[in-house]
Amino acid sequence: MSRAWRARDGLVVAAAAVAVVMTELSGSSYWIYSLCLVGIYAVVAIGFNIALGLAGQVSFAQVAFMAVGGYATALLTTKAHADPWLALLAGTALGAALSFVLNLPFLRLSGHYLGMATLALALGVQSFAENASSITGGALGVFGVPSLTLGSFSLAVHSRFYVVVWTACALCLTVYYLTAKSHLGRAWRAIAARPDVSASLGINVSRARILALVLAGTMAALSGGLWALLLNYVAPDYFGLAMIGNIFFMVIAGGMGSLAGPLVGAAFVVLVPQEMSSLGQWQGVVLLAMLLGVLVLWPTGLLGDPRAAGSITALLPARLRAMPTRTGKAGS
Amino acid sequence: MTLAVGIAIGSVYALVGMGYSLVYRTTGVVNFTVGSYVVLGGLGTWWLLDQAHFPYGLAVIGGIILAGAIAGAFWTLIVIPLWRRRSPAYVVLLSTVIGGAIIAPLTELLITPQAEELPPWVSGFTLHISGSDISGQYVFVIAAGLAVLAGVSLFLRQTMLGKQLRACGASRETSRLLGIHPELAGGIIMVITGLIGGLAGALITPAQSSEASMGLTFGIFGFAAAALGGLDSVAGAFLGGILLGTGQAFIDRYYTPNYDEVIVFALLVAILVLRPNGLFGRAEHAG
Amino acid sequence: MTTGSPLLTAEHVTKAFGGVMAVHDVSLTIDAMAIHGLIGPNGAGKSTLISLLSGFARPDSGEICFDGRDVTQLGPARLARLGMARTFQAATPLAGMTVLENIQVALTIKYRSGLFSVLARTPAMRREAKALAAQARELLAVFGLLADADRPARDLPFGKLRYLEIARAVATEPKLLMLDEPAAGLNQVEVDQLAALISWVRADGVAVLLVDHDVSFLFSICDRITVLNFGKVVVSGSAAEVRGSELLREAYLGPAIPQHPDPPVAESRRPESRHLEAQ
Amino acid sequence: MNAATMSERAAPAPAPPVLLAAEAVGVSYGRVRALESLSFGIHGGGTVLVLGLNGAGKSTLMRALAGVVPLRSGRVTLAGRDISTMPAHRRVRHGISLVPEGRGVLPGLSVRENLELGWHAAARSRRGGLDEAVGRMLALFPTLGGRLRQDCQTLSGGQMQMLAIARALLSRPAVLLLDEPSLGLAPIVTADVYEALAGLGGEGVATVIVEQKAVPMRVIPDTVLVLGNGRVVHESHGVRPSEEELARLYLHEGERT
Repeated sequence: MSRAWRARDGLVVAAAAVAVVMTELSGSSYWIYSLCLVGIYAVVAIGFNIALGLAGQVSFAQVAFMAVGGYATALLTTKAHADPWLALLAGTALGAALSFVLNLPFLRLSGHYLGMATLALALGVQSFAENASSITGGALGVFGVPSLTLGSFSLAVHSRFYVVVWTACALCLTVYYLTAKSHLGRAWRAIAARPDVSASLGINVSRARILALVLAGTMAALSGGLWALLLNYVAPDYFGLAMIGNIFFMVIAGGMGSLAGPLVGAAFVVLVPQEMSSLGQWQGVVLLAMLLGVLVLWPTGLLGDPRAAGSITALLPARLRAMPTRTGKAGS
Repeated sequence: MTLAVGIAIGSVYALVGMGYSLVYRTTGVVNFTVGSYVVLGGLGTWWLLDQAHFPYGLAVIGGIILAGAIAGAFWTLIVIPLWRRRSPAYVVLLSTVIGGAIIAPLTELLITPQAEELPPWVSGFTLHISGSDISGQYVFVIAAGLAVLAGVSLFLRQTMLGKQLRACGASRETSRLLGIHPELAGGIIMVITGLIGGLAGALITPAQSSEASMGLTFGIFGFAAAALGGLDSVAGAFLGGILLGTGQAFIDRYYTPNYDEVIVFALLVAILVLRPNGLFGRAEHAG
Repeated sequence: MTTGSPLLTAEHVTKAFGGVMAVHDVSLTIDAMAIHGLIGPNGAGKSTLISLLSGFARPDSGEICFDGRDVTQLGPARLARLGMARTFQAATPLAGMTVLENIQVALTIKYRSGLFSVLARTPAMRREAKALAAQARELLAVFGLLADADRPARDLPFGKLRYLEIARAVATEPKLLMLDEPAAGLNQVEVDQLAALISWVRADGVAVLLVDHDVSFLFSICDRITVLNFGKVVVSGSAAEVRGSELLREAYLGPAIPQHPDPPVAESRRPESRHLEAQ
Repeated sequence: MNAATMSERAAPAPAPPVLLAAEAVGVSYGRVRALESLSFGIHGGGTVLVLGLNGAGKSTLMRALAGVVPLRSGRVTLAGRDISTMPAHRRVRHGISLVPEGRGVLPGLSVRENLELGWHAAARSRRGGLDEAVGRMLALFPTLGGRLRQDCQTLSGGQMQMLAIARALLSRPAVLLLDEPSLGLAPIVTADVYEALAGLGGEGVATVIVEQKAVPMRVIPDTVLVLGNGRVVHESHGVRPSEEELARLYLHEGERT
């Protein structure tokens, strides 16, 4: 990404940091809760930005690892009465391990087959959560997930849990920034552009891809765990097709491969529907329609590299499209 | 009894699976909205019959046409622009997944939020197999499934349009040299898929009620049928559907009723990883 | 000029795609520090052979040894680490990355620090990163691309794009460099610069396998040349031997053309074609 | 023959109207300029031979004329009408038919189905009866005779080439474009292919043939273009390219232009 893009990226991150701090100080419980949710959504989006934005891995399965993190945290605390902090860490570790094991067989696939296989995995995990009622509490989900505590200091109060969420988010953003800047990030971007050229330069393509997918899976599990702790509840329909759409939306609309893209995407996906609550049932439809609109009209997203996609003139019928090229401006 | 219900449900999955295979073979697009056409066919017919008081026959035809029209609209408004912008394949796949996800709430808002049933095509026609009565409607579903398979195969083999669609599937660039417009060919096959989905909906709704959210279930199971049978073979996808339906019916009956979906997904992941072209598809390299 | 010891030997290599014999019983030896040319008309099997040698495809039969090891079944990444580098036929700048980053990608295999040292920003990792970044800039300077370091690689003019690709391959410090049609699309000035560049690479101790159509370019620079046609080795030997051989001429121009008797005047119904002949 | 025609005979006969003209045609793939300002014209029943090594821009020229690749600069006119922006699927109706490199036979369809698609691509007015048209092609390419029901993938290279040409001819083209028909064919098969092409001029079908090797053409080409790096490096009219000339151009025994 050119220097101008990185500057704009950095600016948006700084602005986001200021907004986060200001909201905490403002003490408005509505905004603090909303931004807790934005932070949790951003964590899974940052992870997926590594897998899709940097390494070009089209995986529909991030939501499955979110469910793993969420349910592990919920079940360990409610059934095994584990300490919430340990449960959160265990859930995240389980997400990391499963994202390694489950993604290995997918490395040989690409294109439609990778998309279909990861989608089948995601919907399979959701269906398991919905039906294995003896283990996962079935469609009703898991109640009574305790909140985090610091010694005797309960973090149930959202303004305190807020700090945990945004610390985790900052941590993930730092991991993204350090890896993207390093030789690992360059290797990912090279593999996303030309896996054959990367192999001819000695890069172990499979190992680099699985690293990106494990980082994404870990952050997804962390996000699921935090979500369970925030709501003190977790249910299967949180991890369905709608969430898959949200995760893609946050990374694509925010701008693939950009630092601040996922933050902006998360803010959009959480805050916009809340403002549209007046639409009632039409809320879900409008959000999905917006995602379709972004895919067609603005595929590189807010902070993405604009030259990545074909130009919008391509949408015009052939006759009109030919006009500009005749006057010397190169068509798409 | 289980076998008959299994084959009937299998026929619906087979018809949806065939829709996936037809669109994939001709345009290379994996189209997730096919499942929603089944719901549109069923509930569309119900609305025309129950609300608009159309005669039953006309309502069925109306429901089928509605599904075909929505399929055509989706192709023109979403897939063609993505093609023209040369979007990557996963973006097109994502757009069909979201397309499928958007039709469900739209149906709930515009047609009916509840599950609805249709009267059987021939009232009172029941069958008596192994000690239990089952609705004759299942016979129609199976018969229609076979008829559509035969009809589609004939259409692809004998008619000029069918050959052009197969040519488009074989090579988009060469078909352009033969005067075939890929965007138009894709639109035609999408509408045909919509009509087939609509018919499946109008057929199954009398036997078991249809609800807006079932579109995704049909979409996913139809996709499993197509993947099982092999995306590039229409007959394979049909067979995959029948296998899936009977398998699910037996699991439901004898093993555990609520794990059938999970088992289907696990099966699907295994197939895609081990043999991406399905049992009957051509085994070209999937990577 | 060659040290005579073979660096890469391919013996009776055969590869068929769907019944069509793309490469048939080809044997080839490339000596250390030699510049070996591989030429042949369109569809002769050159690209297939280079993908077999560089591990992108496995031969149906036959054996490939590199630097004394049997590498027949090894993939491109393992071969690159053993010292085999290659370029690709069409220019392949890595999209979305700058010129400097394209070179740094080639140095990835030199990094020792893994994920944790990257995250912990250990001193060793920072030292390594700085040293390798300097090495990348040095290489850009040699190839005259330093001024374009921060430009997106995709925006380079065609000639510089070629040099970037070769610089990227050389950055992996290979023992053997395979160039797939490097001269395609270059003008005469650029071809001369390319020749100088290849000689510089060879002087640096790297053997070069040069696959191209520009026959005069190959004859001006190669020590040995192998001519392929219809997937088989037609003639192989020193540049001088191959240049004069009838087999080279036939490979390129097709068999001696059966001379058709000029169509008798009466038969050609188009007056103007008869007229043109008279000119 | 009065004096006027005598003098006329000395002067070149008035050239027949140009059917297909490429005027300063330029094509580029992203940054790479594949073809730079190339011009040529061809009249009804004429023949143009385009030679050049791989990467010289030959295939690009054919794909540009067939409308598969967009023009970066210049114009293409057919019978005086500007068709530069006409998409490929409509050009075949107006009489431009391309036999692509590697033949482009359609896997999964039979020989007869391939032919039917070619016939259906012709403008409705010029199509004529299907069986009669297929009959004519079988006369021109007897090797396809017994194989109509076969899947076209089971044909040999030469037979596939014949099928691709027959399919293109069934579209009743005014201009037939052939992209390296001799690629991968044994010399005798190449000779058969060119034998079949020889009669086309007489039927008023113009042919633009792209080749790398000097090929056994029976008809003398009206124009011969030799391409190098996307530019015309040699042009001759009404004379068959000699081997020496080609050797010089390809093997650059002489200096490079």
